[in-house]
Amino acid sequence: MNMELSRRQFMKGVSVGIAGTTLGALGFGDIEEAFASSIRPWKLANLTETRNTCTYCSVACGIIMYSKGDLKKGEKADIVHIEGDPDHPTNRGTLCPKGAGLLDIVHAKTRTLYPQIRKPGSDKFERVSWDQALDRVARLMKDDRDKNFIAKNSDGVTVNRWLTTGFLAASATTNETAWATYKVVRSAGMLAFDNQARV
Amino acid sequence: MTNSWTDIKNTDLVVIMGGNAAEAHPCGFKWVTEAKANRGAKLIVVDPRFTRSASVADFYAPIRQGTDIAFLLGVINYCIGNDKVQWDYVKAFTNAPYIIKEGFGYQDGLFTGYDEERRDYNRSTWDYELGDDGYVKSDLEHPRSVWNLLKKHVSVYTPEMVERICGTPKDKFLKVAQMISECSTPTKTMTSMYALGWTQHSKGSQNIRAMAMLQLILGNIGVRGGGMNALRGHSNIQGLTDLGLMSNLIPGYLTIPTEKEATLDTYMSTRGFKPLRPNQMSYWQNYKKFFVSFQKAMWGNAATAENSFAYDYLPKLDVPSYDMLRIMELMHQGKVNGYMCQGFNPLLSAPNRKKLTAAFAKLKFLVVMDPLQTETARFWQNHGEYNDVPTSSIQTEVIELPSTCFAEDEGSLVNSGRWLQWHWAGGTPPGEARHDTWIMAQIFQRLKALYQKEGGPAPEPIVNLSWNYKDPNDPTPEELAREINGSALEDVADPNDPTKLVLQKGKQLATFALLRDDGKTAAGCWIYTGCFTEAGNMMARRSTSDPDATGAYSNWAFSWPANRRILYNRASADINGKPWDDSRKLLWWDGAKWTGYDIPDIGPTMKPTEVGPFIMNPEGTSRLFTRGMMRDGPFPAHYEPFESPVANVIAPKVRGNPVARVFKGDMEQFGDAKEFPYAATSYRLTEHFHFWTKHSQVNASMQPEFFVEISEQLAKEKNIANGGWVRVWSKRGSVKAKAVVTKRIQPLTCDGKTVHVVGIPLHWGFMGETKKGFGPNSLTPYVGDANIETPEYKAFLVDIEPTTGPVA
Amino acid sequence: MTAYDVESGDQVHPGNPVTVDRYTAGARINHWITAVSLVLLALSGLALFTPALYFLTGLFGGGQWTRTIHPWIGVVLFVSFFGLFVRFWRANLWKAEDGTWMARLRDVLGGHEENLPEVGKYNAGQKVVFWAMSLLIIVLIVSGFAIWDQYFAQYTTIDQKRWAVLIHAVAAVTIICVWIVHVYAAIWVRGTINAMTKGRVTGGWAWRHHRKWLRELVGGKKPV
Amino acid sequence: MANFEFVTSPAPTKDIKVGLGDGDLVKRSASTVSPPAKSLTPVAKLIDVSKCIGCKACEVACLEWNDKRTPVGINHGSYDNPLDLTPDMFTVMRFTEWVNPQSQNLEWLIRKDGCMHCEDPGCLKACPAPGAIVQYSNGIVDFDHDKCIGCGYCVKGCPFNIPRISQVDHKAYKCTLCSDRVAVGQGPACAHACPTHAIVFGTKDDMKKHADDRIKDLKSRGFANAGLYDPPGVGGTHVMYVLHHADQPQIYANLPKDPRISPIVELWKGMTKYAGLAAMGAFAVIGLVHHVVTGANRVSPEDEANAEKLTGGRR
Repeated sequence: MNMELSRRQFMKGVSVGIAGTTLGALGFGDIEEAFASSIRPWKLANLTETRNTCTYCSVACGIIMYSKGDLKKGEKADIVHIEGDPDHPTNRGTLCPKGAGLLDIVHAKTRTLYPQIRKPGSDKFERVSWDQALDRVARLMKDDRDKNFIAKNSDGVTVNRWLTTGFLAASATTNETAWATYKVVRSAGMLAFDNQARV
Repeated sequence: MTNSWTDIKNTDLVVIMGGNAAEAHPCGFKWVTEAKANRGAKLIVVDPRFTRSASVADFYAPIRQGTDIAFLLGVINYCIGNDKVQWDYVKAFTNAPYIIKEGFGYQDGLFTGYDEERRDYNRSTWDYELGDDGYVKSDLEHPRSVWNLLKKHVSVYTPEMVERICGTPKDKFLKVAQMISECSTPTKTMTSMYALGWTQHSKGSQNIRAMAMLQLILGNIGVRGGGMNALRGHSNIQGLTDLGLMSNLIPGYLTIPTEKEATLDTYMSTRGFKPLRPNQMSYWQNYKKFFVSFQKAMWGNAATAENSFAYDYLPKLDVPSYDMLRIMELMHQGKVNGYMCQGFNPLLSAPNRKKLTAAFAKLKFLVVMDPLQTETARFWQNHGEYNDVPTSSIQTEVIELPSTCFAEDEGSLVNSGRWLQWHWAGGTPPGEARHDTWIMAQIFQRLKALYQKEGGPAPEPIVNLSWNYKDPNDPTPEELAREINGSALEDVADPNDPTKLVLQKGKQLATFALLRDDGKTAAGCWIYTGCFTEAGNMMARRSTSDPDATGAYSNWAFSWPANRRILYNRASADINGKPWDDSRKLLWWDGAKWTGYDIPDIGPTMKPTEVGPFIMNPEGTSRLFTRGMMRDGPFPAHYEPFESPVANVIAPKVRGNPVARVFKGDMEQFGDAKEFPYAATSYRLTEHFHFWTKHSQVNASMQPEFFVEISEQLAKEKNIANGGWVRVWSKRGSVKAKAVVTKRIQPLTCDGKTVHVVGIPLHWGFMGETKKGFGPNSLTPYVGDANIETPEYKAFLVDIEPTTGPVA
Repeated sequence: MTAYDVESGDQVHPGNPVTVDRYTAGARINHWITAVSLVLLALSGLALFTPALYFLTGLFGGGQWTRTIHPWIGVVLFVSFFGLFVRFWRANLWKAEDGTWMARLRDVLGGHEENLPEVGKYNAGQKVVFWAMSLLIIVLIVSGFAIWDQYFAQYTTIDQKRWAVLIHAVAAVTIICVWIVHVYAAIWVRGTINAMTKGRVTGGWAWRHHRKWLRELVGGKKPV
Repeated sequence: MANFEFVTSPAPTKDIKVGLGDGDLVKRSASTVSPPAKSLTPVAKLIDVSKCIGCKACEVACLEWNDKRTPVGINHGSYDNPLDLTPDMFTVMRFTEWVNPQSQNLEWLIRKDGCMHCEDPGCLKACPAPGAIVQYSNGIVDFDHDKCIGCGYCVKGCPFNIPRISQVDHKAYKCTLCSDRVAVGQGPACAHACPTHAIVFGTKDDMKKHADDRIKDLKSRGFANAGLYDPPGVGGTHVMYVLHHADQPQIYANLPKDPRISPIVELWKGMTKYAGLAAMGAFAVIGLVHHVVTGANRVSPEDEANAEKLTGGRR
């Protein structure tokens, strides 16, 4: 919006470029002195800006994530604020209630944190290491594929299909993830392959 | 979307039907408000409910869910009857004048060739009459011309008939039809914004076709401010579809072979797409180039001319597709052992939850990769009324793998307008969460190792899978993106002049025009070629320049195909290449070549009078009559939902879509109007996104608790108190919810019968920050669209009564 | 034989000079609790009443504390004053001579008590103060609760609160004026303060200001 | 840098000064300020109810920006969640299903409720704590929580029922118009987020111009009574509404037709204060004067003698 332009002008006013700058570099120290006591100190001072795309719908609004710490510098980065990217042609800095609340999905209490396995009949998950989990997955896949793989159909045509294990792909992962997934799933001969396009 | 979000600002009339853009896509809906404020555009909303979109509409008309085809064919009938047709467009750019084979017909709700046993058609008569030259015969006046057949087909959908079927008052329907028909002039365009409100029906594809046909008749396809704009739901569902993550797809809308196609040649024989009109481009003639390049991207050196480029490595289908509904059905029959869910929560997404739970319980193993603790991964956990399962008797082994979320990973997403936009990681993943690319690589590496060590059936496709990444355990997004775009495996020469080198070995491809069918090129997804070239990552471009403010933003990110922003854009100019509307130019023929604001979709030097705009069709024109492309008819026809409060007025004998796939046992699971008198529909709310935001505290506080919406009249009838508890049940299940009694839902009168609508939003489950609740999929029927198997979520039957709160 | 305006503990001690017990220890403690609360309430109240006196919040540890404490002191005052009321109300009932006394206010202010009727334990002025206090304290406690938002916000509408805050202010001003009269009178009429400090007055004081009361005591009348 | 042109939004306001200092105060509760040397351009937030889709993005953006959260409640039979303003919720959507008596059409009126930032702020007038409520020369009315004493007088002063007192720290809270964002040349978080630009922010003049365009558009669509809500009773506001039915604001969830500071509050904060001080002063002075004139009222030896005589009688 118009105010965002003036925000940009303001940033230029303190003679720093826009992309990837931290507001700390913008000399907020001086400006804070110009603040009356009723005004909150600038929340975004000394944070790293990273551009991303809202994870929800396919309007694909541009967002700016503000983090303490900079991943590119190999630091631990903790995202503390997310708002619309005013430079984005589609959303012009705006966000819907879901996008405006992205911070709470990033830091949701119910994020998955560790690989877990629920044994048959058990009433709980048990934490395991990545190696245990992945070895187990590979083993289960191999055993099932070896047992049920169909190389040729009744007419002797090579069909190389594996129907007893299915894969449901995501709807918000990147194209790159999707491509990697496609390669793995198809090369294994899976046909029970679908995504969320329908629901 | 044929157009883009930012293009909507160029429209004169927005029709939101089969969707609720303001609610589900608020920031895209911005462009509707821009068009209204700047162009004086009007907004029409047609919906069973007075939605948030309707709250800012110029005109709202109610409609009974599942009757959109009758409404739209009614509008087409109105346009034809009142000669509100953009004739120059229709004659030049549609198949209206083409002659259809003798013997094609439509009667009692069925087209010729119906086989009740197979619930399928023999579609041989649904085609053009070809001349001896192999080209389609064309004569608009011919009694069997597409136009005349269409005229006859829609004639039954009079305003009175529309009112009987849809419950839309005649005057309201006529007002809508009149407003729409105004857009038949070349200088007025209408845009259609739709979403799952049209797709989630047993005839979803035909809903969309009906509007597409209307848009063609009005000359609104390929022009600025026009188009058929599907508002995709999830942030990258467009990309997942483009990349073919579906049972029967290969990236770029190529298809997986069936077992009838034993060899590459037989496979290619049905994919030649010889032009049906003189000089047509018929772009699919390049199919083999795309296919071979894909095979090379998959299997590199293992894909050789000798082994038909590893054709056998691809699995072959014995059925049309193993879509989600079919696989869940097989699971339910105990024929599936393993299932892997990547960022998908089918327990709440797929229809008939009771059936799903039973199906999952029959699995040996279930692997869930998700950043959030999903219900699916916990289907075995007892959560009282909300998930009442016998935990100890469920023998499924469940493995939950924590993945990162958007904020923590890098890569590209495809928006609804086909823009591939790159994003960067800004946060450290929590706990031990890892990127999905890493997880998939790890699974693959381990599987490959096992096959190398132990051997097993057909190990080649796995062990030979091309996996040339710097760190095979963790491919980077950039490496994968380059692979999708494709590169030259050897020097590529100009086909017309073998001495001329057009691309050096190892270089990234700049365009899919460079693809070869001899194995010299590799490309994961041909339609994305150009997204990561020698010039760099085009998806990361951030120029906001937009000459003459057309809304194209051609240097922002990358738009497939070939950075084209508006599909069929050649149709924005008349047969001579002169723009229909000078105030809204897009492309024009300058005497020697095509020029303008967008990348032309036909060859830049192809003469306007010779080559049709719809290059993916062999006839070069768009299709009012879709030949045998769709299983349920070359024209849309009105069919009631499988669960409908009233019988099909037009064809009383036909229940639902005659060719929609219904599994054994599911037919008995359909309820009828006597038992379940109320017409239910499911939908999203703006405060939430599917089953994700219930994990977000702030969103949970905005819309905390599961509810259903009913009219004041129904509430009175059933003495249901606003804010009180109700029980809603169908033949397949029962849920408890708060009641929201509202004026925004009104009873409809269909064929003299009062129809009450029950609205059921879909955002609640038993995990997350919101109050525990149910999803509509506890109630919805197990039937999908006849062509693409999208479940019928938007129209089903329920009963309702007041009750007391659940005991959690 | 009993008299309504002789209170328990009132007693004459002949001698030179004569002394008369006017207030028991209990009555005095009760009075001073009330007095102190009233003063604190006035100070804290005035601090919130006008910016000019906001500095007074300093006495209570700042604005937040002033806002917190004021209503509680109000409760203390109310309870404590209730005690006084129970002790004093009978002796403060209106009598014929009070009218005459009032009518001759000029002589009262002039100090010409020889022109005044003999009065009992309390003269009309004191009675007016007593009843005014009683009434105003009720008004203050009621309006006070209406604006004690920390606990009672939900029981009144904003418009009721607006009236309450206005009434509270007016009543407070009035009661402070009454208090000024009360205090001045005690200072002006020498020998009075002893009554509330030592509990005793001299016979002369009683003879001069409350002769009827003195006679009754001497006459050996007992309280009702 | 973006080169967008929003016809729907006013031209970029270049003259929004960076920084909001004590030097920019025009009003200060329970105290006086010397008028600023150079006044800032008055700013305003314009809420176009006819463009609002009630998506609550503004509510979420407000919570997120201000680092507040509000508890997960229950459904009350409407979309109004959270139900009301709280010390943490500075703004809420109020939904009204209104059937237009003329057209018989249903209209879903959705109003974003929150502080109106009155030119003549009743809260500030009522506030007893010096500097707890301030008004900047750009029109923003802000609470200074270090100075707030939680007396709730602002609640009584406000004609729009906006301020809320926290039961946690006993301080008053309300929309700050994102003074912290405005101070660095940004718009409020709600305007920044609003998907349809139903909420726009800029100089008050630009906002009024923008409103005129919107009203023209609405009139052209048949809303004959479309108009701007900038109530003169409170000297105008720095949060304004465009209403399709400006002739009856009360249909928008009881938006007051002619809001003004309650006369009771005016009386309390005006007359009463001065009269009261005068009265108390007067009484004290009269006492003093009386004492000087008449002197102390002393007991004479005769009185003592009479007393002894009276009691002596019983010896």
